[in-house]
Amino acid sequence: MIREFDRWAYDNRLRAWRAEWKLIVAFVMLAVVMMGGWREQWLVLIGMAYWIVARARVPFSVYGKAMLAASVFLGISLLTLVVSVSVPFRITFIDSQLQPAAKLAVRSLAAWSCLFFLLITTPAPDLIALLKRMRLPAALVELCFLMYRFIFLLEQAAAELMLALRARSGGTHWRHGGMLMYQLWVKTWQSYESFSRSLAARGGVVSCGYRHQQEKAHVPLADIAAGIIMALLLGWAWRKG
Amino acid sequence: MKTLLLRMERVKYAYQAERYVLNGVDWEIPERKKCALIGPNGCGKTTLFLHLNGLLRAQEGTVYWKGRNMYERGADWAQWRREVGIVFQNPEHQILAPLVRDELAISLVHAGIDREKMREALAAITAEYHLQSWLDRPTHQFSLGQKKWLTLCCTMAAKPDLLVLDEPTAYLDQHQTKQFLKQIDAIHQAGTTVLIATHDMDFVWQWADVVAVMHEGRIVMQGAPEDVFADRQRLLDIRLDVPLFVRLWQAWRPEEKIVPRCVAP
Amino acid sequence: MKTLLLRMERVKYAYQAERYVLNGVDWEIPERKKCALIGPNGCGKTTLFLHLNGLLRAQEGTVYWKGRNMYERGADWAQWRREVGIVFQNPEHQILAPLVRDELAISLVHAGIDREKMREALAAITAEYHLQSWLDRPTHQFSLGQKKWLTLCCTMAAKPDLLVLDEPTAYLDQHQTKQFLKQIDAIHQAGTTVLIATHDMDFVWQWADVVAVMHEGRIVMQGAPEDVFADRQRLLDIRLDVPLFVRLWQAWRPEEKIVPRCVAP
Amino acid sequence: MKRAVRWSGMAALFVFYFLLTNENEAYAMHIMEGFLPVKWALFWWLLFLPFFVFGLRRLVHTLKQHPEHKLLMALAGAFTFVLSALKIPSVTGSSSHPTGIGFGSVLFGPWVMVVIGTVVLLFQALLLAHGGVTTLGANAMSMAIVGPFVAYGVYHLCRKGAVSNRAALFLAACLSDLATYVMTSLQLALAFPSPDGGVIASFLKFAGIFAITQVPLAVTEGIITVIVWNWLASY
Repeated sequence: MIREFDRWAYDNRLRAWRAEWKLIVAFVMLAVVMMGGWREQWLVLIGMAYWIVARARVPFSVYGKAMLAASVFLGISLLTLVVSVSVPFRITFIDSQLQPAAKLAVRSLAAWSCLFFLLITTPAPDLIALLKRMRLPAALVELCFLMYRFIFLLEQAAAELMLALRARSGGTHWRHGGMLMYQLWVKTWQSYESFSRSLAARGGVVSCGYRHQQEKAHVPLADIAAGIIMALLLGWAWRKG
Repeated sequence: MKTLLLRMERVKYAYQAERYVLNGVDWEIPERKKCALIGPNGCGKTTLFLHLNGLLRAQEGTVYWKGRNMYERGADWAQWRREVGIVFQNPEHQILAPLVRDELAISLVHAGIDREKMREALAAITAEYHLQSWLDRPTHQFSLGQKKWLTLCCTMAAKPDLLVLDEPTAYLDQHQTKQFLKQIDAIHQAGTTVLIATHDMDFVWQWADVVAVMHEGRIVMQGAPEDVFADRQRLLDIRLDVPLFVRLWQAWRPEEKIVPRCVAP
Repeated sequence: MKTLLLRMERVKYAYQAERYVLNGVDWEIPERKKCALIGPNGCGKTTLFLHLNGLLRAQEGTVYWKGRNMYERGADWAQWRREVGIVFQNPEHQILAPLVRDELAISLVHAGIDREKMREALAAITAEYHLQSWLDRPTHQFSLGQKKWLTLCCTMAAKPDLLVLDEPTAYLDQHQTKQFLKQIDAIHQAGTTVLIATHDMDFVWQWADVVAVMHEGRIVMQGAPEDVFADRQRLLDIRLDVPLFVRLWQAWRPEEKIVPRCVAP
Repeated sequence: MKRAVRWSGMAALFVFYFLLTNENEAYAMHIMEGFLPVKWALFWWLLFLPFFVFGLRRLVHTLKQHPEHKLLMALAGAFTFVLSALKIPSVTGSSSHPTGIGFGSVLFGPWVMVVIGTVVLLFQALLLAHGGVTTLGANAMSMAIVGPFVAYGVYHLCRKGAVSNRAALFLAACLSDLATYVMTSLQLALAFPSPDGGVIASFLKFAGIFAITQVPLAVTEGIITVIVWNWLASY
């Protein structure tokens, strides 16, 4: 999944927006979800789905799959809320917890969709560059940049190792899990050695985060209109509620 | 009558909806031949390989293994996967175990060897590939050539009927290449069908019995090297080229259509 | 008089005591030539490269860069390292930044470009290597060929006087290889000395002005390709071989000692 | 009737358990975005920040002395991320988080691991939508602070107490995994006290339910860490 999300982050229609805008949208909506009632939460959920699928043009299958995974996970978390375990071992449902659990489900999914909007429309390097503009320590920012790059390096190594293992009908034994970890660690060390060497050959300076935002990072009218409509709807929901 | 080991019919596969990496592959691998697969990078070779033993399942089309439709109910995929051995491009990403001994054991378990017979099987494969001094050495200290050799040994430990190699000689020097190919020839002599994907046309010219040319998710040409390489223009169109020997011959005797196969001195 | 860009005198280097990987290298890289370095794997090529810009310091012997002894006091190693660009074998382990733009920026900072001029320098290198559509692409989604291209661009961004490439064309298909070499030729035309280490003798035959042969930590032969490849037996002894063209010529006209340099059709 | 409800509940629990261990195995201990009420989210954020700031200062200090460690730290972080994000075959499906965190703690010390662990969590939120921004404080508290410190503390205590290296590693990985899970249970219990028994009853409930997955997981984690360590020791 990580590669698919990452690809869409670079290829969606909202890529040209400044990362600040997307971050603000996501965080404002997140704040609305966290502070507001269920009406706002439903609106945000729908609005984010609209923005992700219709405006950013991320296929519904991708969004749906991610949402499903999140829902399953949420379901397990909620299950622990609505059941009660007592001694001697018996499990009972607590009826009074059902309604709070349902509310929690809506809030969580709405908040999750804000986060998903951010991750599917904005590549991580743009967000890290934002951290740099926010004057966080350079060491942290560079660590983030490098880690992002290395995540995909090791992920590919792990995927290829798994593939080769499967070609030999392996990958089912827990010992293979240990071997995979061991190999990844060896790869990590070897990459460290090669990377430090090639970095030294290039002068030994890591200075990521040179970025000038695209000059014509304009916000299309349709998106502004959609934003305003959503804000109006939110205001309406607020007054009603 | 030539026997087919593997046959693909209109095989299609897409990682993302509607973007076909394999776009209707029709392909035949005859038994006990030296087969070569050539094609520009990005033509779908790796994806094709993953269909050779069912690591991927085609979304359309069919794969026949030893005459049997593998997409039918009840086809024995575990058996199929045992009978096809694939050595991928990067040996770094295939060796899993910390010691050579363990690495061979993974393959032997895959081949269906029992615990009791494991010791004998290990001794047999060790003797066959001269690995005695390697058994207790850690794999990560190996050079690239040694790693390639080890991946070959591990794949052969399972005694496959079809051995698939993806660019086996890249990064090897001439001597290592010769050694590697000598072993491949021995494997072929012993009755295994060998398929090699490569960018080295001179090697294809000298080695292969059958060549398949892949382009944009399809097998566009297939046949003996002298037939495939006779049509230079067509190959140039798909960004390939003919072997040096063929080029020299055609420059020397442009009137002759057929280039003789001969091994370089 | 030919000008020497780099000269090594009796350079020795050992990672472990007494086990010399470089065992007295005497080597000259003439200015503005196309140089090739051949030799079996494990002969010490990579270690030699690390001496070309002072990433390693020889334990014995001397390295002269542009006529200046770099092991003297006061030699400017930072400047030296800027003037030699090395592209290592595996592009995966050279790309540090997540975006192409940042990757180029790292190289430009290395070249000593100021923050203010960064934008212009970036635009220049982008235009020169046609990277416009790549700038905001993530490097990890690239194919191997694209990654190799990117590492070349990044190295050239620092405008080195000597460009060193370690097996640049391995895993590339014919078309990619042609593109890559066209660019290398353009770089050479513009005045950069290019050094390529490779196992592909046919390529050396067609491309190089000067060939050096390395064996067991020494440069054992050096000269024009037609001289170096004239002595097949000596090359076979150190587990190398001559190009196919030379083999064919010698088989065709065994009485002629000198093989003509000509470009394959 | 009651019996039927109880059994279907058990069945559902197991179905969810297997779904969990197959698909989302690695995230069993993450608290999802928006799950915690605002005040608790803020509370954990505020509690977490001083640790983070102090860890960051240590990291900047370390990097000034050893700038070459930057690459290694980034690689260690990526290693931890990949281990915890990948499906790695093992008995119950292991999160492998403690393995990475454990190695990191030994290499760089727990304070640096606080920062690296937090960045790993941030990437899990920004690349996979697991965990979240509002719950980052709580998740970081349990995984990037309690986890490394317990691992580090247990390891060094054991080494002082003349316990063998392997046993120390096993205990460190195992206990840091357990500590992470106890912390998460506590966080959930504080945020969602049980209507009849309050925080303590709620904590026991969460801890009890998570124990089904987490106790075997922690043991596996410990064993695998020792095995991997054995191999690495021969490196």
